[in-house]
Amino acid sequence: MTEAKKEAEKLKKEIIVTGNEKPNVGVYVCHCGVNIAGVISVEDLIEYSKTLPDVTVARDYKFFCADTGQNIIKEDIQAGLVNRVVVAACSPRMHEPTFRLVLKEAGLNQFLFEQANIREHSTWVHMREPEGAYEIAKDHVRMAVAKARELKPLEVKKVSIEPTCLIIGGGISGMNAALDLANGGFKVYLVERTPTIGGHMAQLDKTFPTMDCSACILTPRMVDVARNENIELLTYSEVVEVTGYVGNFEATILKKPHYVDQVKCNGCGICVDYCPVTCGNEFDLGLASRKAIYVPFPQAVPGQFTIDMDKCIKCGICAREDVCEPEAINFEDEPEYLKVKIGTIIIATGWDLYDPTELGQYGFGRYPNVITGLQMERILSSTGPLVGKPARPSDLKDPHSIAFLQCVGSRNFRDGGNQYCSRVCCMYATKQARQYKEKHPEADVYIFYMDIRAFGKGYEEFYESAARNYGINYIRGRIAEVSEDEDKNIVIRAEDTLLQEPIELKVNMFVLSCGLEPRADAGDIASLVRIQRSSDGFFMEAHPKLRPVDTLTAGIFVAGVAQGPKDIPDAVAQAKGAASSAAALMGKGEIELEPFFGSVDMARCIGCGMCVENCAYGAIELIEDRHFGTVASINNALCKGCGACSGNCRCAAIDVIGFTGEQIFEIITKRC
Amino acid sequence: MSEQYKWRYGFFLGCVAPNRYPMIEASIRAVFEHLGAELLELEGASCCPAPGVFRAFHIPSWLVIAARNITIAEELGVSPITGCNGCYGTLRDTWVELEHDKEMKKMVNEHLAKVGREYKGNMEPKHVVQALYLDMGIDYLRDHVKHTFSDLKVAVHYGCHIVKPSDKRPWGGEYENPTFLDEIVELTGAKSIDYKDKFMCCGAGGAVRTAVKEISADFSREKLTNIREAGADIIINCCPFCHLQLDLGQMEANGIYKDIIGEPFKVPVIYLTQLLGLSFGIDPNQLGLIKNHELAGVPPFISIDPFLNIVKEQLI
Amino acid sequence: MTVQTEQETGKNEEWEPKIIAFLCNWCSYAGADLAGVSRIQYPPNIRIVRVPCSGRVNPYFIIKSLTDGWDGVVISGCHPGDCHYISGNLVARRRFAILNELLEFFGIEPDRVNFMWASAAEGERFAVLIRKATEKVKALGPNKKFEKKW
Amino acid sequence: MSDNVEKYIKRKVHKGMSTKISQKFIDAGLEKIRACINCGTCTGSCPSGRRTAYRTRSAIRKALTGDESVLEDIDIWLCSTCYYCYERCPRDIPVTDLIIKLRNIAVEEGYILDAHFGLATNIFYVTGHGVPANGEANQKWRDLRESYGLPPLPPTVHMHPEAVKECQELLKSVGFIELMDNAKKLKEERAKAAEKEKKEE
Repeated sequence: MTEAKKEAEKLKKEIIVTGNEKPNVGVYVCHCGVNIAGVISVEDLIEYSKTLPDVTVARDYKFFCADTGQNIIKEDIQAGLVNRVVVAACSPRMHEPTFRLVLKEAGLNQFLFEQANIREHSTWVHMREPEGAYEIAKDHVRMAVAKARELKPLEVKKVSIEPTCLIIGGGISGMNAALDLANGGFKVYLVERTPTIGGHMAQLDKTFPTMDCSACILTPRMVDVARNENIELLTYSEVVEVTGYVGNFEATILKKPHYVDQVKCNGCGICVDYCPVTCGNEFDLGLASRKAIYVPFPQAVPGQFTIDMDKCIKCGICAREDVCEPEAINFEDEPEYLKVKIGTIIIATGWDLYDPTELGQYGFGRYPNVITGLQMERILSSTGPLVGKPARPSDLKDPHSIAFLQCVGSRNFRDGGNQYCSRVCCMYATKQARQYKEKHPEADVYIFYMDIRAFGKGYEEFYESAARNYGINYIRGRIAEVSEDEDKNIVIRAEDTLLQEPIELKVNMFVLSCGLEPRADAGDIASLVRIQRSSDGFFMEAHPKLRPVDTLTAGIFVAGVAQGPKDIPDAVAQAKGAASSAAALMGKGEIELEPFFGSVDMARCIGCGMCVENCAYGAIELIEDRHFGTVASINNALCKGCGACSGNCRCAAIDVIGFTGEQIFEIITKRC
Repeated sequence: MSEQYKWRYGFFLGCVAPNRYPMIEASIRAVFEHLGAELLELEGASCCPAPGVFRAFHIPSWLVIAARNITIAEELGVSPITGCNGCYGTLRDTWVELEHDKEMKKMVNEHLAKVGREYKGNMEPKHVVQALYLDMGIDYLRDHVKHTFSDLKVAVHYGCHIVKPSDKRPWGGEYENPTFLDEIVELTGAKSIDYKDKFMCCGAGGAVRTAVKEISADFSREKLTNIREAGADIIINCCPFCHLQLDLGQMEANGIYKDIIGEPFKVPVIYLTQLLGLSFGIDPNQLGLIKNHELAGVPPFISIDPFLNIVKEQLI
Repeated sequence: MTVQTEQETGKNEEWEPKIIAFLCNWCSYAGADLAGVSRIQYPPNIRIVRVPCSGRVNPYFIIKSLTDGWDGVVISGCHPGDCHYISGNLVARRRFAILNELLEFFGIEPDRVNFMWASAAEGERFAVLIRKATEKVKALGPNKKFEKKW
Repeated sequence: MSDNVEKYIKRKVHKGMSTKISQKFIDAGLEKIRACINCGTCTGSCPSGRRTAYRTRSAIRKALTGDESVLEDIDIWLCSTCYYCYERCPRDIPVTDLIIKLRNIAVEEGYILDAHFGLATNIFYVTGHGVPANGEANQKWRDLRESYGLPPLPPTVHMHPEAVKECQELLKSVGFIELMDNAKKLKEERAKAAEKEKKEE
């Protein structure tokens, strides 16, 4: 501890506030550099604040959130000048916790604080109308002071936390988060909806920029997950309901029927030889087939088989004793529901690939030799249908020329397009181009790009080497249209924007570097756990810089591409961040919640029961009181403080602590 | 509406069809009458005005004159209908733009008020093909087919403004690979063959033909090369200006680019309703397919006899 | 009051409405913050009050705001199905559907009270909705229904 | 300096950007022009660019940077308005509309081809049709109409002289005639200045 801190500690005395004494409000107007002071006159605002009732102190400072700024407030509290604090600055969603801590450290009850938002809601949105911004700042300060005068000291609510985490999604992000938490001693439920963990990374052949084999780094992790005794792996399962709140969630998980006894099945795979039904293999993106009884790929974890009942014709051959010796086939298998108690949730549901069919000018779906980047991965992959001998789909011949097109579906502001940059396509196309050149140095490989974004560690070097050592041709220009010639070659039209000339180019195969999209059902997941999505459809973090793995719902974290496009290193980093945030929360054993509850004035309550109906948490019941008869009673352990009860109370008998009717009326009343 | 008609439209003629290719006008009138659709005359209608030319000079003038043309149909309480992609572009774009831009609509009506007109925007401008495909429907058309021409290989030319800009057109946003015209053509038993750059522009529009005729002819040269390579017997189109460019322009290209073209092109150019009318059993005379004049320097510049020879057998 | 003098001198165009906006903490308040962070500009007519949930907004708050001279009221919550408190926004929606009729009964133009949804990701939408609400209230002129005439 | 060296020297350095042209787009609600990432989808889609010097993207770029040569060159008049660039632009820029607007600006500045000027003022303004069938010179077209069983003149402006007047009145009212007169004046002035320069040399 520094000397200054020791000194402050010595000085600190507790300021006892009962709530009944005269409020002494301190108003602290923050310049926030030029963000506020550059638009409105802070001096005028201070002078105005001094005219408000019960304001004893009004001060300004460059940054009240900084150490020196905090000390100004603390000194006033300790000096007995103020017992209610109003900071006029940024959004309380940014710094309310900071300033509450200031009060706490100064010995004042932390709930005697109110923040006036004069940055996000004033100087930033009205920067071109400074007069209007100033009027709003004045009103927001006045409204905050009005509420501050009505503030009462409150005690925090402490609840215990279940040291268990539910992770939705078993890709590289979900697996890494699961392993970190499990290794830290927490119990983990890892729920994956397909029959295997591994996610999209399992489909990749090599990873940029190091060119290490994807399977070699992924499959050992998959095995680790399966073996870890703290991880309960629930594949072919989906979370169907989540109730409760931070520390005390309850999730219902649907275990879909495999129709193969997962204990008895020894993964021998004889059934596959006998199964008469052939269908497209999702794992190989339609480039290869599988049977109705299947594992998605040979290294799948778990390795037991599943019957795809949409495809199965129920011939029963696989169930024959001579086919399935362990007698694992069970056509009567039923869905199972599992209820689990958990303290935290990590959403790692990953991504879908942009479907380029709607971009008719690129011929995807019409011309066989137009493929997506993910299909190219399977074509290049040594575990893919072509066992690492890349060929084009129409005739399985080696393509001597390949063109890649970047930003397919990305940076696209038309309906159906994605406005964002997908962050991985420049590098994966470069990687695939290099892989192809390694096998066929004589081939002509073109990458049509708008901007090459090589921002990661080692990426620019990777790109440079692709051009210099591998001779990959980078052409700056977006392909405008393609057509097919009689030999199924693709004729490309584009502009070489650096030459400023149109070009026409014939290639054997055309790869669309499609971007990453939110899962098609991301909206359902968001509703399921009640978190928000950003305008791009990915799950929204609580703060883009400071809380990148938290969501706005306490106890729920996001990891990987579910939050936004990212490459493997970033996805893993975020997964580890989410795991450590979840661990930090669960490690304490209990958490402090805002003590904002409904509160019933029994003298007014007539026991109509309207609030009972409107409470989404079942926190209210009608009781018989000795003095007041039938009245509503609120269980603080269940109450979340939403106030739906109070909003509907016909006799104004229910109030919400923290947002009381009295406080809001004070805010409403015009006193200027 | 008189009893015998199921549909009623205001026939917006434009310029090229009535004044240069009257066989197109004749065939549209004949086919619509046959299908039970009444075409009312839009008395005093002017040039649409052409979207590539007048719109390019002065957008407000273009809007005002176009709106005036639409008001003539509005007064009759019918949709203006046109067989020309250019007129369609002008009338429909005006209709959509004035729907979205209230300020502009006000401006247009201020000028129209001076001649005692008011533009309301309550009548949707339509294309002949739109009426056939969306109002009447493929099944209705199929019921009228009498003769089929299974030996006929057709290169369908859509033109541009019938499908684009797609956000102002009724085809559900499809512009890369529309099929409606092929579907109508194939009702006649003819085969719509695929050819390179099928949806490419004829080259006449956008004021290019007026500016540099040779460039328009070069568009047509490329288009016709692809059509010839694909082995098409005829070209079917749905726009008099494309029709002109592919017919007259074909002759021009044969002259200007004879070194590149080699053997001159001689692909007959037929307007959609001419083919459709034949299939419905309408007298070829009414469809403008039979020449009964001695005039020189008038279309068709490329003989349509090869076409008539192919369909002759089926017509008997 | 300055507003009044302006009215009396007929300077109607310069009058700017004052609107009180009750925004739920989880969606709309965050959306308003995002509008700020993105520097999306909208007219300086609203004063924002943070509430936990749109369901918290008692109809009396709205009536009180109007009787106290605010020219308009905005209540904004999460989109249906996205409520942080499961269904508070739906409770609010039902309540305000009824309130609308009551306002008419009182002789208050229902356009003064605007109920809307804006998520934490919809800074742009928030600004658009506020612009629209401001225009609506502006068209109605100052709220003088509750003003005592001396 | 000898003639030989002269042709290798080109002292043309762009001096920053001018919003002279782009501001007109922004005023007309076409501010999307500023979102261009120069991907070249427009030029690559352009059937005209495959045979002429017209480069859609370059024209847009010139407009955006204020290079007025885009108004002088014939290039923008070689767009056949096929709308592929409009449909495919990933930034949702209405490219074809921009080219049309660019032509409007060019006409304002007096850059209009003689053929276009004649079509507008001598044909369309006088007859109400872009391709007329009236007048002595067009007798064969009236005969052709009759040969297909149609009346010699269509029931358009050709049968309604009062409608021609009405169109003319509208064109005056909306400022078309003024625009054309001004364009002609600017064009003549420019021609004179060029001639003078030539003489001086």
